[in-house]
Amino acid sequence: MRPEIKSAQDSPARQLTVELYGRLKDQLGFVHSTRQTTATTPAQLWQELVAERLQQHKGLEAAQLAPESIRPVINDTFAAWDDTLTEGDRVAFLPPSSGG
Amino acid sequence: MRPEIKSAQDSPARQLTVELYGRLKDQLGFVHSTRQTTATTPAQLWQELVAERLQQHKGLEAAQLAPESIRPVINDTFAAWDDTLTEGDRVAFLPPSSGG
Amino acid sequence: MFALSQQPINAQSLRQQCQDPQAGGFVCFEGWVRDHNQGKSVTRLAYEAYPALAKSEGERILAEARQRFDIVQAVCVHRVGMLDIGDMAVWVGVSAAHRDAAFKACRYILDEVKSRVPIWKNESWTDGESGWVEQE
Amino acid sequence: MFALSQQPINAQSLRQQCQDPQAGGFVCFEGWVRDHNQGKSVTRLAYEAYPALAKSEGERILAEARQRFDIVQAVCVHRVGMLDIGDMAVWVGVSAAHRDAAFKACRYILDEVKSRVPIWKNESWTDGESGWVEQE
Repeated sequence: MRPEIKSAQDSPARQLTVELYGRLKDQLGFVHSTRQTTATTPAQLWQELVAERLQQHKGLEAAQLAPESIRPVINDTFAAWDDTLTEGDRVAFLPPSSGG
Repeated sequence: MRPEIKSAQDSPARQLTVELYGRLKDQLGFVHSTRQTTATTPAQLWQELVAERLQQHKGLEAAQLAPESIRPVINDTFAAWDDTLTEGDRVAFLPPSSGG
Repeated sequence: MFALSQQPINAQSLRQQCQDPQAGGFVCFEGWVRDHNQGKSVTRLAYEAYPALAKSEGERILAEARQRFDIVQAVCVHRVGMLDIGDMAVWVGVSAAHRDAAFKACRYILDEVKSRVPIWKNESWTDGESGWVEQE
Repeated sequence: MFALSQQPINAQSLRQQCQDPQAGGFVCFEGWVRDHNQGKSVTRLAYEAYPALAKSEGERILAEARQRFDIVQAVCVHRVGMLDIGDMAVWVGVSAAHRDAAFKACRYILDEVKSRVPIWKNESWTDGESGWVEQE
């Protein structure tokens, strides 16, 4: 029997919590959600969220959701776009700060 | 009869009030005084005050009383060293500010 | 000390946290809600934060300021929730032996807090609309 | 408004003079009496002023600041008489639509007041001596 080797593509779905802040809540249409996803990195997860939203809302432009100015956070810690997501992670996406 | 022409030198003595501030009070040994003087400018008056003081206090050096950092004031207005003094003027000498 | 506050900011008590017999200069900045911004007439605004990260990032900025400048105390509090015109949105206070360090550190903290601490401003305008505002 | 004060400076009431719905930023500087200066241990100090000229020169500096920087209000009060360690010697407050002008104007006013307004500091030291102190 060959050992089971999983690629990101055929990894099973994991359950994650997604939180949005500032304008991203309006743009993606939710604040907080628990979802099943096969995404293994914040980059993949973001791509998935944006793709779903663009399909529903033809008026929205992909440029408004470009990841350049957005920072991913995993479990209250700033993360990199290619960090690994694991079951139960709380993933947040933050637009540029506008405090002060 | 020739009209009487007066030079600064033979002008009659006038009565002035002299006020000192900050370290100049310690250095010249007074705060406020009314005096008769033939000085016709703040420069001449300062020279006179310094000369008197240096004669009394051999320890004092003229350099400590150099006019470079001192500002003359006539009747509550910043003045130039060669402005003209007239009877009854209140003349003040100010060392560099050290507020704040 | 960096903190978020749901309540109006008490500048007097924060100022006291900066007092020290070695301090000869104290600089503070207060950000107030203006009645206009970027050409729009503002009626009120709301600040939302990511609290856990705001706190850690704010403390990191204060530590940087203490490293870079010769200061005695540094404190920053940012308001969250609904604010009216004239309300204080942010307070930064720095005490130091000399004024130059106090001015520079206060400015550094303010600029870094505005750009790095995860807090977002939502303005309400006189036309009845509201929206998220990006940095000017 | 520039003023000399024989009484302790009331920062709260001066701050209120700077408030304005158009102002989004407020910077203030407070100068406090330190327990040491230029290597000497200080017990208290006295400020002496030439009141008429201090007032006019102070107002001139505030007018210059209003011309050079885009500010809303600018206020400065300098204490005179005997002060103890920790007492406030000078207060400068500036409000503006934007923070950059408020910081720059506050610093400008402070620096000019220190160098131009006729006020002199006499320090008392722990060795029992006292003396007039020139600018650092």
